[in-house]
Amino acid sequence: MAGMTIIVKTASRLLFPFVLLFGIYIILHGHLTPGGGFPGGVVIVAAIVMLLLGYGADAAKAKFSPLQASVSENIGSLILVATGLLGLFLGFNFMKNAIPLGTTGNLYSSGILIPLNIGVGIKVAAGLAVILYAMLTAFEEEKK
Amino acid sequence: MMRRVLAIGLVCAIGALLVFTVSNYLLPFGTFPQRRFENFEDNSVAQVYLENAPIAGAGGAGSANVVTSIVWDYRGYDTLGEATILFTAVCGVAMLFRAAKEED
Amino acid sequence: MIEAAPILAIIIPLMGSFLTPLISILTKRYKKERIRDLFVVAITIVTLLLVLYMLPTVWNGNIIVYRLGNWTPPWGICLAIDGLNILVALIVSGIAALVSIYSLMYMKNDTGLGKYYTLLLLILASMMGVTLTGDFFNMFVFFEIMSTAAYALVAFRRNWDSIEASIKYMVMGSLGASLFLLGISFIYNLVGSLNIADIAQKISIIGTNPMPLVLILILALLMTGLSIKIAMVPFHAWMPDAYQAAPSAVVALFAAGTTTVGVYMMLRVVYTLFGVAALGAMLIVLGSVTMVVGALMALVQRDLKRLLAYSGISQVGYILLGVGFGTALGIEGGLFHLLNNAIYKALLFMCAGAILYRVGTTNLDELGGLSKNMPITACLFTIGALAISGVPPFNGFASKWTIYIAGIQAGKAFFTLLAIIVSVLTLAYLLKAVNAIFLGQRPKRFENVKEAPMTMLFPMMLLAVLCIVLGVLPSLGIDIVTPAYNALVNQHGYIHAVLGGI
Amino acid sequence: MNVDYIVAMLMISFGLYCLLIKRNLIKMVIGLEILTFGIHLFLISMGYREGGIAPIVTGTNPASVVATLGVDPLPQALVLTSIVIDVCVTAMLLSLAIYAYKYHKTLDMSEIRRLKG
Repeated sequence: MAGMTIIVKTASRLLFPFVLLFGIYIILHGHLTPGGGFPGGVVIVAAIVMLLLGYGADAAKAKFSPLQASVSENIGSLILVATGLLGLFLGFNFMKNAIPLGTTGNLYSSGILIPLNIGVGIKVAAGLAVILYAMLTAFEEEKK
Repeated sequence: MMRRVLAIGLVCAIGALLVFTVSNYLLPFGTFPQRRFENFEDNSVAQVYLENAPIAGAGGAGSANVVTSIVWDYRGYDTLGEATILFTAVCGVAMLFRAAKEED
Repeated sequence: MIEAAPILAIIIPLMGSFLTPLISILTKRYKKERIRDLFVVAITIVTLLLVLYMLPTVWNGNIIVYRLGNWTPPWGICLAIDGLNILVALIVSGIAALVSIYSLMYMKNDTGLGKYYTLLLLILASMMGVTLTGDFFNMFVFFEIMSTAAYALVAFRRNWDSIEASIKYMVMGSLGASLFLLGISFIYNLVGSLNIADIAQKISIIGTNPMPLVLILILALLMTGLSIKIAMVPFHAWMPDAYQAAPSAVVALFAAGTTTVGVYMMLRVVYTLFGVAALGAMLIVLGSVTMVVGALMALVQRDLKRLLAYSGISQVGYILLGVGFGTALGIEGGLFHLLNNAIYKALLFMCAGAILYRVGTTNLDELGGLSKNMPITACLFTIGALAISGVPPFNGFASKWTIYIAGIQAGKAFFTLLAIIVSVLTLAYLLKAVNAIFLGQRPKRFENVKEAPMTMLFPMMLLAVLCIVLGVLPSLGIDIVTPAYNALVNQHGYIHAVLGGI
Repeated sequence: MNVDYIVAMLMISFGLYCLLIKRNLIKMVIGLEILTFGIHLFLISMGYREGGIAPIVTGTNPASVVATLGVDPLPQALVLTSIVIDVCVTAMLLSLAIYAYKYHKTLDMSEIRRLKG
C-alpha cells in the first residue's frame, strides 16, 4: 500500500496527535466519565489505522513496529496482573483496592482503577495493532 | 430448499418461544429494581452498587462512574479475564499469520 | 501467601502465558529455545502442586471460599472450591502437566512454538478458572477464553483441514456460547444476582417443582450451550474434524481437559444451580443416544484420530448415563468414569500422536505391523484400548461395572443393556484399530520406524500405570470421587459456605 | 408491552436464521453479530427504570440522585465484557476467512465443503 492522495495524507498527519490525545484522555478519565481502557485503546489504534491508510503500512510500522506492539501488549497484561497482585502483597486478597482512594470526582480517585485502566489501554491498543499488522501480512504476501 | 424450510420452522419456533417467555414471564421494560419472583430487589446486587460505588470508603472505590467501578473493582477479576481473551485472540491471529519459515 | 492458593492456581499459569512471548523473544535471540519450553513445563507443574496443596483441606469436607478483592460473595466474585471442583482441577492440571512434557518432543519440528506454548498455558489457566470459580458470569468469561484458545490451537497446523475444522468449531462454539450468555441474562433478569450460590438460593425460593416455563427455558439454553461444547449427539459434528486436524498433544488436552470441564459445568448447572434430580430422565436419554451414535460412527472410521474422537463422544454418554441414574452409586460411577475417561483418552491420543510423529500418518488402511518397531507404544495403546472398552483388570471396567450395577438397581435394565452392548462395540472397533496398526503386514516403507522418544513415552507410561492401578484397586478410585459426590448432592452446604449466614 | 425485549428476541431469531441458512463466511459472521447484539440489547434494556439516568456522578447528578434514579450498571459492565469477547471471536473468524479465501478463492462454504463421515 503506497498511500493515498495529498489531502488524506495532510489530514491524517494533522489529526494524528489529536486522536492520540483523545484516546489518552478517555483512558485517564475512565473512572470519571463514560469510557475507560477498552474504548481509549481502540481510539489510539484508530490513530494508527489512519496513519496506515494515509501513508501506507511502512509508515505506520516505522511509528509503531510489530515487535514493539507485541512487547507492549505483554507489558500491558503484566501491569494488570501486577496491580492485582499488589493487593496480595499488601496482605489482602487478589484484586483488592488497597491503595489510597482519593476524593470522588478528582482525577486522582478510586485507587487501582487508574493503573488498571492504563494497563488495559496499552494492551488493547497494542493488541489490536498486532491483529492489524498480522492481517496485513496476508495481503502483502498475496501481492508478491 | 428442504433445509431452508426446516431452518425457518426451527427459528420461528425458537423465536415464538422466546417472545412468549419475555412477554409473559419478565416484568415490563422500565421497572428495573423490581424482580418477577418474590422480593429479590431487597438484597439486589445492583442497588448496592449504585448506592456504594461513588462513596470512597468501606462500600466502594469512590469512582464517579459506577460502571467503571463495577468493571474494575467489584468484578475486576472478570475484566482481567476479558483482557486475557483479547490476549488469546491476538495470540491466535498472530499464530495464524506467522511467517512460514522462521518465527518472529 | 499460601492461603491464596486458589487464586494462584489460576494466576500463575495466566502470568506464565503473559511472560511466554517475552521469554520467547529473548530465548530466540540467544538460541536457547529449550529454556522457554522448560519454563512452560515448570509452570504447569507448579499449578499441579498448588492443586495438590488444596486437596487435603477439601477432602476433609471443607469448602474453600476465596473472596476476590475482599468483597463479600453476592457483591464480588468469589472462588468456591468443594469436592467436585477439586476433582476436576486435579484432572485438568495433571493432564496439562503431562501434555506439556509430551509437547517438548512432539512439537519440536513446528514453527510458532512461542505462540503454541502461550495458548497451551492460556487454555490451562482458563480451565482452572472455569473450574474454581463461584460466579456464573465469570465462568462464562473463562469458558470463552478456553474456547478461543481451543479454536486457535485447532488451526495450529494451518493446512486446509485444520482451517475448515476450526471454522466449523468456531461457528458452533460461538453459537453455544451465545445461548449460554442468553441463559445468564435471563437468570440475571429473574433473580438479580450472578453468584452461583446466590442464584441457587433464589431459584430454590422460586421453586422448581413444578418448574415455571421461564426456568425450563433457561435450563434448556444453558444445557444446549454446554452440549455443543462437550459434543453431545445432535451437536457433535465439529468434534471429529477438530480432533483430526489439531496436533495430537492438544487433542489429548481437549479430550481429557475441556470435555471434563464441560461435563463439570453441566453438573454444576443441574445439581448446584437448579438442584433438580428430576432431570435424570433427560440425561439418561441424551446420554444413551450419544453413547450409541458415537460408537456406531466410530465403527466405520478409517482414521485413528477420528475413530478416537467418536469413541470420546461415546464415553461422554456413559458419564451422563451414570449421573442420570440419580442414585448414589450411579453418580459415583459417572464421576469415576469422568476421571477414568480423562486418563485413558489422554493415553490413547498420545499414542496416536506417537504413531503420527514416527510414521507420519494415522490412516488405518496404510498402517500395519508396527508392533516390531514400536513395542512400547503398542503395549500402551493396547492397555488404553482395553481400559476404554471396560475389560478387567483396567480402570474402565471398574467404573463401567459401577454404572451397570447402578442402572440395574435403579430399574433401568434397558439402558444398562444398551451400555453393555456399546461396550462390546467399543472393544470391537478398538481391537480392529490395534489389529490394523500393530499387527498384520508391515509395509516396506515402515521398516526403519523407531520407537517414540522417551519424553513422549514417559507421560504415556504414567497414564497407563494409572489405568492399571485404578483398575486393580477400584476402591481407591471410589475414595477419590466420594468427596465429589458428597459435594454434588450437598447444594445447601455449598450455599451456606459461600453466602455465610445471609 | 415489553417491546424492547421482543425486539431483542427477534434479533436473536434473525441472527440464528442467518447462521443456519447462510453459507458465506462473512454473512455467517454478520449473523453471529446480530445474534450477540440481540443479547446485548436485551441485557442493556433490562436495566432501565422509569426516568432513569446514566449511573455516573456529575455536578448535576450527585450520588444521592444516582442511587435512586440510576439505571442498573451491572448489565452495562457485562455487555462491555461481552463486546470484547465478541470482537475477539470475530477477529479469529475473519482471519480464518482470509485463509479460506487464500486456499479456495471463494468464501462460500457450500462450494468448498467436502463430504466427510
